[in-house]
Amino acid sequence: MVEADRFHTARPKTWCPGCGNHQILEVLKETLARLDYHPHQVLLVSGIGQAAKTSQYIRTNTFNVLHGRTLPVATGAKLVNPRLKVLALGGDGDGYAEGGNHIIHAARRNVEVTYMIHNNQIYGLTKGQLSPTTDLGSPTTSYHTPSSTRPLNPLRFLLGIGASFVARGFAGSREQLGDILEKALKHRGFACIDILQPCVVFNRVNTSKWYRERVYDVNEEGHSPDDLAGAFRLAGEWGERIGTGIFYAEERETLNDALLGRDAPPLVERKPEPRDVAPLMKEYL
Amino acid sequence: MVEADRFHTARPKTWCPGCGNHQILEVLKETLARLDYHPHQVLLVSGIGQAAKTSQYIRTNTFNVLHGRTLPVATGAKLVNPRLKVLALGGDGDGYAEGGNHIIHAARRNVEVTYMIHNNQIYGLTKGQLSPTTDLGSPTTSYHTPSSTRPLNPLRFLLGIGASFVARGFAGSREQLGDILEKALKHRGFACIDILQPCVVFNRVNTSKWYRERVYDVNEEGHSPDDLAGAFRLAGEWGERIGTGIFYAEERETLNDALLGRDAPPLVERKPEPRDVAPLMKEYL
Amino acid sequence: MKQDYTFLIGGEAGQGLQTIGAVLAKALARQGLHIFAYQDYHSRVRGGHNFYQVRAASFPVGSHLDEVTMLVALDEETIKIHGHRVGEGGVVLYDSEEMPSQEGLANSLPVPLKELGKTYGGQGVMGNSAAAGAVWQLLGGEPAALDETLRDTFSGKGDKVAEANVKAARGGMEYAKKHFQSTCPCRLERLLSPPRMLLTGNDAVALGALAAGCQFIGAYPMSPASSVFTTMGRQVGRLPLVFEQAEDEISAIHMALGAAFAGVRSMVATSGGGFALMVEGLSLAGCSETPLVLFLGQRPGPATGLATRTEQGDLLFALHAGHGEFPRAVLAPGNAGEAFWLTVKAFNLAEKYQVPVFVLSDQYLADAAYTVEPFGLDRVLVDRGEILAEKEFGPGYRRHRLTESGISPRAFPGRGEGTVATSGNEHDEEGYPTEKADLRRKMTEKRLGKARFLAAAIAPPSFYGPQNPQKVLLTWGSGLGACREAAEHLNAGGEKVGVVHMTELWPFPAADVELALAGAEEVIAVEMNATGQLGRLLRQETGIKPKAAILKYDGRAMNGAYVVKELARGGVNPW
Amino acid sequence: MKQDYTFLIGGEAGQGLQTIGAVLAKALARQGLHIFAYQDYHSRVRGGHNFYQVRAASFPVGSHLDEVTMLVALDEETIKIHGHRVGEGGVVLYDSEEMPSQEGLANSLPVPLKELGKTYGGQGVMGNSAAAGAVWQLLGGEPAALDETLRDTFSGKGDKVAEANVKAARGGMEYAKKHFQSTCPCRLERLLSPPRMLLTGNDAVALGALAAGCQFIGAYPMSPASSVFTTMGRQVGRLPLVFEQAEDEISAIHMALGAAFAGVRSMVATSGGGFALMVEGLSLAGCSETPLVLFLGQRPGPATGLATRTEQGDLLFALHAGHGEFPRAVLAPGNAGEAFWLTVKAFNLAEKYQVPVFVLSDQYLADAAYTVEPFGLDRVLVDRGEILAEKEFGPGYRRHRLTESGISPRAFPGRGEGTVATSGNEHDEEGYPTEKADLRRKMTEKRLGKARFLAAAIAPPSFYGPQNPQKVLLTWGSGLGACREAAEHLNAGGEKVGVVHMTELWPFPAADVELALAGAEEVIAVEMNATGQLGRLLRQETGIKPKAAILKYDGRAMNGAYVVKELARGGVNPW
Ligand SMILES: Cc1ncc(C[n+]2csc(CCOP(=O)(O)OP(=O)(O)O)c2C)c(N)n1
Ligand SMILES: Cc1ncc(C[n+]2csc(CCOP(=O)(O)OP(=O)(O)O)c2C)c(N)n1
Ligand code: SF4
Ligand code: SF4
Ligand SMILES: [Mg+2]
Ligand SMILES: [Mg+2]
Repeated sequence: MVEADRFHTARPKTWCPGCGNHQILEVLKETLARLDYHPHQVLLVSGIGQAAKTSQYIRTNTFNVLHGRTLPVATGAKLVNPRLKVLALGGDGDGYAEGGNHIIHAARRNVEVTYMIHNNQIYGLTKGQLSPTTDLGSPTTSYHTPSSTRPLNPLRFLLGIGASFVARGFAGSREQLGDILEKALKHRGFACIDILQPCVVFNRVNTSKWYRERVYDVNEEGHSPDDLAGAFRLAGEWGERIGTGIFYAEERETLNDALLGRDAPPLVERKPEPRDVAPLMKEYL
Repeated sequence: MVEADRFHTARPKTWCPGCGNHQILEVLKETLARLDYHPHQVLLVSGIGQAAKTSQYIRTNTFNVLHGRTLPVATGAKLVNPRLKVLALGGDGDGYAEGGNHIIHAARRNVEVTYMIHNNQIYGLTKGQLSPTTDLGSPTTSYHTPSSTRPLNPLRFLLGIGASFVARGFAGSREQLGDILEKALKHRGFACIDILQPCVVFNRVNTSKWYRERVYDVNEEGHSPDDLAGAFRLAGEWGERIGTGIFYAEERETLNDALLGRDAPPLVERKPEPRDVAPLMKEYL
Repeated sequence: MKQDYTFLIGGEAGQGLQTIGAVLAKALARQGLHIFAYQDYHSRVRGGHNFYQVRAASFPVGSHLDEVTMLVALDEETIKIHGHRVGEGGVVLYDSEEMPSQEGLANSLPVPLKELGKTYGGQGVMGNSAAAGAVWQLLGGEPAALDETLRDTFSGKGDKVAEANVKAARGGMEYAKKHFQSTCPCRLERLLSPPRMLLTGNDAVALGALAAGCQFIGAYPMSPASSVFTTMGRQVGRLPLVFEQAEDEISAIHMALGAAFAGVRSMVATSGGGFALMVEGLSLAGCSETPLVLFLGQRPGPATGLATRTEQGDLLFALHAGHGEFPRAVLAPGNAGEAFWLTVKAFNLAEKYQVPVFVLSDQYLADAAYTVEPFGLDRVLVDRGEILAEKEFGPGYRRHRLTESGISPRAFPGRGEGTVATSGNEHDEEGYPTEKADLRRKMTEKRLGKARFLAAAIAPPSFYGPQNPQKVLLTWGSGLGACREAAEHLNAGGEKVGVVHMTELWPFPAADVELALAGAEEVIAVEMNATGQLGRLLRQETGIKPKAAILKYDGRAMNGAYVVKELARGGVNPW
Repeated sequence: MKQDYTFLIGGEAGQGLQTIGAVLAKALARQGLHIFAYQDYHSRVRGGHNFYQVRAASFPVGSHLDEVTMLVALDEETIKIHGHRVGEGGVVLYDSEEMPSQEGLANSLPVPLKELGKTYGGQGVMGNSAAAGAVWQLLGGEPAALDETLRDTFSGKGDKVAEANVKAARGGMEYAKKHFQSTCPCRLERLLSPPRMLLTGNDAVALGALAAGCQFIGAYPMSPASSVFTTMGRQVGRLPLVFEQAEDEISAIHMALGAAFAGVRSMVATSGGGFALMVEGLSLAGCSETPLVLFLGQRPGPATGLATRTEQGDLLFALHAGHGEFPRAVLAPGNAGEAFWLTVKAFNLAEKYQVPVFVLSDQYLADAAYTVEPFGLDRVLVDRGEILAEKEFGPGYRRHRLTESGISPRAFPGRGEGTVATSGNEHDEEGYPTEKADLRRKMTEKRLGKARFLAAAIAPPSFYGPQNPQKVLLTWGSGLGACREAAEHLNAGGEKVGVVHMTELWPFPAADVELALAGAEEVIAVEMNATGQLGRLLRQETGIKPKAAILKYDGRAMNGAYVVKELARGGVNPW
């Protein structure tokens, strides 16, 4: 993985040994390198949480924003500079709790952003609180009793809001995760990957082993990414078997296409001039 | 509709003549009366917008809150006083835009609240701006060009997040709307009704006539509310035919059940005493 | 001849009174008169008593009068509410199809609007143009001048509609000529003035932002801010900018920050409740030193308050919003002209000092239309602050480099071989999170240190009135018009009243304000709020406590007469 | 004998240093000593240098010392960072399995923690208890006393685990007895004190809220506020309350408002960024006159800032947050005892005046543990303000009835035959939206008028020190401990320094503060922020400008020594 070096940073990682984030980080670096991106071409918008620390350990442009606010920032940047490869990244709390509304509308807009949700089904950084994806009956530090509300099904949520690319990866299936990420990065539109990420400290239920015993590749078993109904059905599985792979993918107009026209030159490269306002002033005379 | 009188108020309505909200208001009054609710037993939490004004024209308890914030307020009230029949109500902007995140989590919690979204596919009160449900190609006052982003499909969204009761009504189909509302009010859980509501001023595309020519009753055509896959498929229709009726309904544990136990006495009826804290203080000695 | 006429057109929402008002205002502006026009409306689409008030004068005007010269009543309610305001010799023109005869009313003229509209224009709704025509006739205006304004107004709807409206207006003129017996006190006299734009405060902000080269505006609709983004949005395609309506205000400010970070001038436009939702993002702008212009159009709170009315209740909120400590600037224009120039300045301050800058307006200023000479676009200077050239921007770039001035040259992602990193966590010079105590201290000092330089760029308050005034009316933002009107009135009566108007409120120009207030025997704070916020701020920053305050907080704008009356009563002490 | 010992246990996150620290603190508290203990930690779960510092003294203490009596180093970093802080004759106890021999270090004792843990307790991790045992031995503590504390601490994990830890601790004692040559300067002397709780600031807030009868807490996790809701949440089932973790802070405050409207005492707990998101909801509380207690645990901003550290940077933000104008109260406890009583008071003020009330804390106070005598629960008075009895609550009820005091009796939905209406729009007495100017004015005056009564309920600042002090340290909230320590030190050296501590900041008790500062020659504001916020507020409300400020803004708490040192240097002027 020599090319991945270009994304290397010396910054020491502060994750626990065994944390799934280490694997995801490596896959991210490898995949960007494989697609021959250079650090200056990539913008990584990260939220707040353990997952979000990823942007400190990879050399790219990065705006480490507030908890839950990755997508609007990524959208603003992409709108004015479509030449940037824009990624957004954060945890399950960052995305599905604090940032839930933005996901709905990023999907509606189909903004060309690759969105990675490191889903450890718990709040890692703040020490073990309930997440919207915590399984029923799992212990958390939020309550003195195990979780008693049914979790959100992230894939069904993403399919329901019409995201144009919906996938699930597993930190422990590096090769497959790389494949998925590659396709997501190539997708013209909003590409979401929910990534099962073991948290060795606070999630003693959904461990690496637990995931590994359950995950399988839906595409290998014949699911085609253009089959929305099938995707919705498969997304319902969460027990003996947990599907991974690309659940749904569809090409459609992106936000930049819609607002500025396909192939419009980036706004950052166009210099506005005060005198260009003269015609508008005339309208008020 | 004599019993509906108990919900009568003299407050003059400020909606345009022909506005779908008039019909929805009448159905609401009738249905509450039919189920023999009295004004003091009902709490209506309303947002901001034309739809939200509904709570001014019906006598019940009401908290007219901020734009987009009906569901958390309704959740807080229901948690401490489960004897109240709690409804939340607002427009498509109030719900799917400003309030989007709360819908996701009200569904996850399955809080026993009846949620009516008056969906006129436009921002009425603020004069014609784009809503998340505005059809592609419809004119709005937000942009100088017609809408160019694909709208959110509300029913698929609601199904995707696992709402336990998902229905669509049409303001012009009063009887059916009353039926749906009755079932929603009887539902133990989070019951969402997306209500097609003509706006005669700002939405000249999806008019009363337009809707009337398209709506049909999915249940009459054989759709059963326990068929989630069928619901998801039918929810995809938005053209020649637009399904109305109950798309999905499922009984499961409510938020009050989960946090306080089924049939727990309302917190508002229990009086805490300072001295009850004494045992806890001992733990710190 | 001194001309100072007020036209009030009243009726229900949906009756088209804005059209009559706007046509008259524009036609009068083109006759060389100075205009101040504003609307009073409810938060509803149909019904409710609304009115449009146009003041036209031979001298510059910046606020409204109570006395009405000509009342155009589209419904009876209008006469009930405003009838008493018609001045001596004033005229009442009313829609005779909407109400019983008002014969008892002096100088009143019943006009069958729908009928005239139908007869002359072919449609009942054209009655509005007939009303405008009738007014124009009573004024003795040149018919062709009104025709032209109508044509421009309706040009978007096609020639046929435009011509029909012209005909309806001619019908109105004829009707008035035939039926109106008395003489009208207002005879329009055309003035030889330079061409002037008729511009609302919000139009001026939009023009200012565009002239300054703003390329991104993020917003969620909210009165009275929305017209800023719709006016700007109409230029998408023609000018290099983009507008996106966000799902909520949280998204709006973060989109704007994303765009600013990526390299363009960027802004948001909102009102109180929407701004409340932006407060966390504001703090992110402060921490990450991302330039941002925030247009805050105030309306009465708390909460949803009075959605379509006016107040200046958010000064201290804007000043202190956001957790943690970071510098900002707050500018508050007093009229459309200032709104343009301060918006331009806002962008320059934001980018030069890499801080959030507020343009603080309110519904009165936002929606009121003023006559302004076209802005000298050559005088619009764009200063984007220190930005690395692409070639200089390579590996090793430090976004938050510690410098003498606290300002670290910016660079934009993808615009060079280097990478840019920033964070809402406390960070090191490179922009990555740090926990180091020493670095934290330095970064805090770096950020707050910029306030010194920012302060030097703040203009002193404006002063109006006689030298060594006895009383000073201290006001800010849209309070300007009313205070100037009051002072002129009082000074004409022999008093010595000055106006100190703060257009640039933060960093507070303490020394300049002290100087401006130095000679005054009495300082009276004049504000559209209930707690006297500028008065508080003044004491905090200078130790000077105003003698009294003149306040208004019923959602309706104050004017000169109100200030004069309250001053006579001694004002109040809200502190 | 005067005892004043500081124990510092340092290591990486995940090494269990909290356990050692907490066990020692509790064991020492049970020996009758006064404790002040606090943690310094990073925003990470594993690694990073963290430490736990326990001060145990024979007199009340409210802040930490720089000098360490006994250093327990779980890694070498600890010795590098804190080694120089070990005072004359102090002891260093280090984990010999984690670092090379530190023989050169005076009074140092290598302890093979894992080995001891394994040998005596059966598991390596029990080495932490062995460390506690070694410390206890050096102190000359009664072995059985430590046993008991360990048993209580580990009781939740079963008897077997508890006994194993007791054994490991005994092993540590033995080891220390055998290997430590020098004498240790700290000999524990048991004091005959009343039993005292060891309570963090957040524990005290939770207890206060529960004692006051809070039945709903809405929150989203955020340091340093989270332990308030987890502590309260543990009582669900036992006490009549409910906690729900919201999807975000916007939801949290609105849930709390819904619960309050429905009739229970209700609160939220958050920190800066979370509070920023609650600002719109705060304004809704103000408009709808819904009582609400907001616990705001400050941490360094702006934005995410330093998530696990401390600052007092949000005073002016809390004071002015929310669009529009409405009354509020801001209380800021100085230690755990005050945190309890002010939280109780917050609920009473909130319900009596139907306003939002802040309990303003910060990470230092939130996480620090203090010894406090059990609160006299009989003295906890619950005053819910005017509430209609069910029978009185019938048709015609007006939620916002205009009354002399501005307070309208409340009634709760479903708790009577009437209906309750309220709104975030400006409303009439019944609670329905209105556009009327006159009503708007009256409602504004009603709401703001309550501030007068609220002000009368605000306590004057506390004063500590000699009569007629020459210098006054003016501080607020958690600044208390450091200021008192500094003043005592200086006064012992012959100076006359007083401390004026503001626990109740808003409505600002201006007259009381003026009185408290009256005699002083110099007023010095002491705050954990960079802009001197209390100083500004003081000038705004009284005209008094402090002579200087002592500030700290590196995320690390100040203590007495810092204040003394900065005072000697004359302080700074941030204004
Ligand atoms: C507005 C706001 N609320 C709360 C927090 C505190 N906080 C930081 S990270 C986090 C959740 C972390 O969970 P997740 O997003 O799942 O990330 P993980 O640590 O599990 O990777 C929270 C609640 C914050 N920083 N900002
Ligand atoms: C925080 C906030 N943002 C914006 C507004 C302005 N606003 C009021 S109603 C509304 C949208 C109305 O649309 P919808 O919810 O669809 O209701 P409708 O009027 O169409 O029934 C908006 C944007 C507000 N009141 N508060
Ligand atoms: S706490 Fe969990 S998510 Fe955080 S670094 Fe450790 S293993 Fe990873
Ligand atoms: S504008 Fe539309 S939504 Fe509003 S009242 Fe009129 S018809 Fe109804
Ligand atoms: Mg997580
Ligand atoms: Mg709508």
